Amino acid sequence: MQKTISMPNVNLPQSEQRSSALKPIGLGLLIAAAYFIAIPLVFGANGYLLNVFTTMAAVSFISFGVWLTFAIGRINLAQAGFALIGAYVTAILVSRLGVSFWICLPLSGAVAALLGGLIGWPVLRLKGVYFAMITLCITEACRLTALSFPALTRGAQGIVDLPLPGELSLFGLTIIPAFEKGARLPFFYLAGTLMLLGLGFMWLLDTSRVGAVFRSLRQNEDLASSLGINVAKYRVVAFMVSCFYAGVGGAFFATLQQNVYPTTFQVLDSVYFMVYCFVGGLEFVIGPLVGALVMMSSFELLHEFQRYQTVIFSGLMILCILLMPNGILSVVKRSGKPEEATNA
Amino acid sequence: MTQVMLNALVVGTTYALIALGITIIFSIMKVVNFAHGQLYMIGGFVVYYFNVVFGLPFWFGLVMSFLIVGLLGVAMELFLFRPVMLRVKREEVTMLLAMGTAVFLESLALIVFGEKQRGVPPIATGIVELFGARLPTGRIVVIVVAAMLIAALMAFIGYTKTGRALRAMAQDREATALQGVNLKWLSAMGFGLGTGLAGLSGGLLVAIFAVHTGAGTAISIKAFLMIMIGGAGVLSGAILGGFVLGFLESVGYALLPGSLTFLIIFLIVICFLIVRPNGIMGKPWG
Amino acid sequence: EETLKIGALGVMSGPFAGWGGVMCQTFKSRAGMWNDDGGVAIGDKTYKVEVVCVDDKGDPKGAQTGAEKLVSEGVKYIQGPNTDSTAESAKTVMEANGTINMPYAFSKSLYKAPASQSILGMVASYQVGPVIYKWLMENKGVKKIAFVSENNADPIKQRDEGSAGAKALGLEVVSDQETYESGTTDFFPILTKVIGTAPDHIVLSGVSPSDVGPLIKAARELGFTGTMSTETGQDPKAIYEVAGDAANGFIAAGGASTEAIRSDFMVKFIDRYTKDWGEWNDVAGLFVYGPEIMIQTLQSVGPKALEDTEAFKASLDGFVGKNPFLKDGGELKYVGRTDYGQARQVSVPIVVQQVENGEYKPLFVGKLPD
Amino acid sequence: MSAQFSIRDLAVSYGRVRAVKGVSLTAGEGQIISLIGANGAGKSSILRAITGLTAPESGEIWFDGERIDGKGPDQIVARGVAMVPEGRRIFPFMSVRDNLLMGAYRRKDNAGVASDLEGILTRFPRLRERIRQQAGSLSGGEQQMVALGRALMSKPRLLLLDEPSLGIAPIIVREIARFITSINRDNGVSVILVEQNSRMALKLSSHSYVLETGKIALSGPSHELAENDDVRRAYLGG
Amino acid sequence: MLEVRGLTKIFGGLTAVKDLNFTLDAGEILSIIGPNGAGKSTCFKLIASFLTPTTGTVRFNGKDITGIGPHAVARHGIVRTFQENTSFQDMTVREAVLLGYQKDCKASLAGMIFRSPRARRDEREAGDYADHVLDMLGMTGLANTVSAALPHGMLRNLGIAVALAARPKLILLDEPFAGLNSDETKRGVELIRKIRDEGVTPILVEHDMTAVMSVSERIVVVSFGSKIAEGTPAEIQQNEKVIEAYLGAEDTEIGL
Ligand SMILES: Nc1ncnc2c1ncn2[C@@H]1O[C@H](COP(=O)(O)OP(=O)(O)OP(=O)(O)O)[C@@H](O)[C@H]1O
Ligand SMILES: Nc1ncnc2c1ncn2[C@@H]1O[C@H](COP(=O)(O)OP(=O)(O)OP(=O)(O)O)[C@@H](O)[C@H]1O
Ligand SMILES: [Mg+2]
Ligand SMILES: [Mg+2]
Repeated sequence: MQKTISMPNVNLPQSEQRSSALKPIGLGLLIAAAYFIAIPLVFGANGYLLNVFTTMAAVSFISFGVWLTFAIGRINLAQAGFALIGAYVTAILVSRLGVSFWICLPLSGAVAALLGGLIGWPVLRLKGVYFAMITLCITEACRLTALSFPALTRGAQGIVDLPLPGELSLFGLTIIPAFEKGARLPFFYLAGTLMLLGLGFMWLLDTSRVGAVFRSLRQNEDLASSLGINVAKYRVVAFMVSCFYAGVGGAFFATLQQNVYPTTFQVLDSVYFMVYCFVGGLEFVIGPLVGALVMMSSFELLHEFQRYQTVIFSGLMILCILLMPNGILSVVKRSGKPEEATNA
Repeated sequence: MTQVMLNALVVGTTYALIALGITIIFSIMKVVNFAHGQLYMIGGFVVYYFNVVFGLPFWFGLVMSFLIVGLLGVAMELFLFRPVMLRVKREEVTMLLAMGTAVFLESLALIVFGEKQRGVPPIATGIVELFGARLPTGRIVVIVVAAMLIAALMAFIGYTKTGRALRAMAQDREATALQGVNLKWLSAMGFGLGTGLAGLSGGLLVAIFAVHTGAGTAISIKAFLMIMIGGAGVLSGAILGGFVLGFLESVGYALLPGSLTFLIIFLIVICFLIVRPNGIMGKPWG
Repeated sequence: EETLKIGALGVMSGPFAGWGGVMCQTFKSRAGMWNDDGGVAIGDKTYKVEVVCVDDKGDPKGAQTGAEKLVSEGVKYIQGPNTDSTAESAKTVMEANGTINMPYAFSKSLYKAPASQSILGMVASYQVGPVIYKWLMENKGVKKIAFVSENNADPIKQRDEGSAGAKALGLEVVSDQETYESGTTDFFPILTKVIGTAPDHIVLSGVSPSDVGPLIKAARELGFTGTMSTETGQDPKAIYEVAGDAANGFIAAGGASTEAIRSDFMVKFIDRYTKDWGEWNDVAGLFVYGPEIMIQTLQSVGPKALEDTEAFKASLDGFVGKNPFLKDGGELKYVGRTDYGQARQVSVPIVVQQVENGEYKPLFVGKLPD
Repeated sequence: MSAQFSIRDLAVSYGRVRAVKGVSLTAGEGQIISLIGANGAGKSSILRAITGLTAPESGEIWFDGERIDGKGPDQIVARGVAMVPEGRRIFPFMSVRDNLLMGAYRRKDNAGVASDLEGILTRFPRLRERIRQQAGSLSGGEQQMVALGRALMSKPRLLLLDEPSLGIAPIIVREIARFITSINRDNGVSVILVEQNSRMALKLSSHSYVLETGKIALSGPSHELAENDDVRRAYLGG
Repeated sequence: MLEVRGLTKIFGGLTAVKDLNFTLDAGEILSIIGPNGAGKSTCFKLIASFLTPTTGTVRFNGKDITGIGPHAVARHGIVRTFQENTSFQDMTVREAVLLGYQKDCKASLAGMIFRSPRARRDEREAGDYADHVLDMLGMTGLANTVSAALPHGMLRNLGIAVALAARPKLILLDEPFAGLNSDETKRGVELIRKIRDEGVTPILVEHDMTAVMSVSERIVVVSFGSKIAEGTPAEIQQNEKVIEAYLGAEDTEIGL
């Protein structure tokens, strides 16, 4: 019946993996080059398109975090809440203490990640809809907190007229010049860089052993924990990474808009971050990016239709789910391992 | 304080009614129907159109709100949810579908019904005073009807053959099919029942509140809160969750500064779910 | 023949569609009237007016993108946005591109220097509030006042300003911390507490059109007998439909569409709006001032303003136009020097009116400070 | 012996996995036949195809002179076929009574349903004691009784049993075996029994089929198969 | 090696496990049998710390491991399999087995993500070990099959393979032969001996008496949560209490 077939070379799969890793890296660099050079060349003068791309990049950056929580099998609707936290951290530090934006950006991520860790530890025990709903509550709670504690957040007044990022210099060497009023390109590059770094890290994570552990959590937490995997630790790590993305993204938006209000990020944003992941395809690291690109550009393109814009937009979205229930990328690239007939 | 308790009773009853529909759909399809609030809103407008625009009796409009929104739900199940569920790898996608439907219905409603707030003429006039608390007769009628509807639904689910099959389907679709149940028909019917209830609650409540096209999302979020508190997928849990939220809201507003009430409710719900991850009675259809 | 492209940027979907949607519709209907007359004459040319509406969904990110979109289409003059946060986000674009916009939001930093591109298109709540309170004190003997608002940035801010204004007038503010969540259906719980403080008057601060009717109805059902008011524009029909007779006596600031004071031209506009959108909404009577003064100013400055908004801004201080919407006519100009230090507000008349059987009856008409 | 039930050239696939590759078998009225075979041989797949849970790829299924392949489970059940699926699949959050009544979903004769319910409770006194209890809280053996009782409530003429002894204590396995013989003998119900416990299967059935990788490798009267050396070695442990 | 003392677990009003005591030496093959619902699986869950006992202690190699959590117990060297088929649905057999090795990976989190040399070495070791385990179970040919497409019997094997990949000292097997035919069961019995010979001590819960009697060196019988008998297979088969509660007597009428 079952014969024992010995593998000729046990290292073969690994070496294969490494050479195939070059392809995505090359592809990534190509996309990056195209993005950073072609778009400014073609649309450089058009503030609108640059703004669309900037927003798209930053939004997909935040959505990567949601994607990661999907990877551990959690529907995360707290992302907007943590983005709001990041936005407030930057706004408060920049406007009250005059801290440089370049310090605030990672710091906002860190604060969001820290809070995410504290909240996530107990909350991540929940699964399915319960987790989805509790995270929705978290987003709402963040908005209400921002509104209810004006001493810290200025409440309903919002924090307005935030300064643009100053220059970033190291040892007297200017790495990034100060942003100029009204200039769209710096933000475009910043968002693009964030997006690519975020994507690159996600890709590394997903293809690493940690990624496999995350996937195992989604498929069967009990089995994973029986194997000695500290389930609680890994899911908190995933959630914290997700919150870090949210915090950084929130800080970016606060600076881009130069203001923060309790309504800057709300439940609907959380929902959209999640939608981007779905639309792109949950199986693909690049899914949130594709989703955000398709959704945001189609909304903009449908502007022609004026008051029918939203109806048509949502109608198309439904159609898109009907035709491609596993995401756009599932059609472009047939996923999954080869199904092999078993020879019992 | 009597007034506060009466408020809690009214709010709780209306919430329980709202939560029922979403629970039915969740338990039989595992779909979190984000469009629930929008269907509620459409139910309200159906009653408004029949009652105010066409001048027909309120109660007729109410029946129509159940039928029309129920049929809408049947169509949603047949043409949207079923084809998608057959092909998805990750069942969370249905959530996305429900969200798309919600946005679609809301934007369509805005075009069709306009942006204005709508109300219907009072179904009963007069105010009853009870131990110093005031209870308008219209509210009494509405909560009595709501309570009767809830009881009727519970009886239907608990004691009829179809109700039993619905409960069975919520637990194991394949095993249910093996008992000779036509799943196709039953799940479309179950979905329609859930949405119909959403429409019905919107239609009934328009008699004492009002309705406008943007009301949906907030209703959905509250409905989620209720079923989380009660336990997702359990009918009695939904009712209990509705009453608990109604009570928290009424008492919270009476004792706390308004701006903190919901913040505290959210925090309570979060803490509560951490302690009891499946809500008060979290089992499918217990 | 050339076209003059003008924008409207605001929240046109979701719960607050009542603001931006009506703003866009008003603008389109008014533009339709201009175009039917052959267009507007600026300098030697006449221009057809083309209105581009952009839905920002009430989202600051959307407002910024939307503003950029209008700018990229060559639009120099924009109506909206409708909330503080969206207006602040659009501001970054307006200031950088020298685009003029008329937000319907009250955040003072929009209109105070160094900001210079935004012009408040209506009466701010903190301007009309005290006027109403004063009238109530003098005519209704109101001494104790309470504020209720939705738990959201704009309404809370309006409440705080209203409350401060009331205190300055010497009123006793018995309750100003009660808020309800957006989407509340039953207002009994929140109003039970407010009415428990025994106010003579309740102010619904920054109340969204969808909540006025239910709030009034609930207050009356709970046995409240005092007066009620709001500072934002509301449609009396909708209120009456929901609240019934309980709506009678409700005081609101409004446009100029009440029968007693409106001009024939206003009637024509109402007809036009009704034809275009099926039903008149009284809030449109507020939004109609913005486009009107915008075009009048452009006409007075001449073609150079079409390209360069500096010329437009330079004319704000001296501009005097006429108000076609009131029976008594009157001037339309830019004010705001008292409140913002520069002329960045349209001198919309403060029309304070009262609901009577689904119609507004004006109580008095006030004037904005210069 | 008339062939009440027959399968011709049945093939079942899951995606690219071909689980059943051209199987034919027949069962006469009032007969117990058994299907035995290794894991993944395709036994469950055949039963699923018969009840319409999985659409067959090709082949014919006949019951009572009528072709039933391609029909939905509800119609097949209506024609008198009932199945106890692999792993019992009772409704865990419903009472024992509701579980049993679910079996009678298709029946309109309320009096008959009531008396059949009574009959089943008499046969399984342990269920009577637990009639109001949630079925999910029963022990494995009790759950198996619920599943059997539920299948009987539809008054089937053909009963499909998929590994009823799986995970059941030996003492209960015997009880189930007795039950199968008795309903076959007393009620004349035909049974198709799928079992890993080949000893039991060969003992209870009159005719058996040995399935290997989706094909029938061997078939014949059960007592003959029980003597077959290959069968003894592979399925009877020596 | 393993010492269970006074183990009790109460669910609501139901006592699933009642004052259970037994010990186990390294290298011994022990089986736990008993009627359905006797509390066998619950006992496994208590040992593997999936549940916290109401009272009682579990000691492993002298250390108290009661209620320290499943992953911690696994790190001490106790790994369980599940009564129902349990696997990582979307993973291939090899991926799942590779994951079993996780607890022995020494690279840090960041190291794993950024592929430090240590992480690459882990990966190689995990690969070698996975291949060894698959070979031992005769599953090498299935290495690239997705778990979800495996037949039931292979899923049970996969469960054991994944558990073995975690390199346990003690493996708790919950009904490893359920749904296997006698030929497969025979090979399973061989496998258990082989596992034992590799230095992994197995405990079984099983209803297949032929297999239990042939593989076990000692048997513990539980009924209604308490131990009713303990001894060698021969002793147990003769034990009246066990026959009454569990084994039953041969029924001549049906010949079983
Ligand atoms: N849902 C499915 N998707 C893919 N393959 C499947 C599915 N169900 C069964 N198979 C495959 O079909 C083949 C036959 O499976 P089946 O369950 O019919 O076997 P069986 O004889 O009942 O085995 P067992 O004794 O394990 O119950 C197996 O190889 C299995 O992998
Ligand atoms: N989480 C739980 N909550 C409540 N009761 C439980 C729980 N888990 C198990 N039980 C009950 O505890 C008892 C023992 O269950 P257990 O699964 O340990 O039995 P078992 O001996 O493994 O039976 P089987 O041989 O059928 O697998 C059963 O009555 C079961 O219903
Ligand atoms: Mg099978
Ligand atoms: Mg067990």
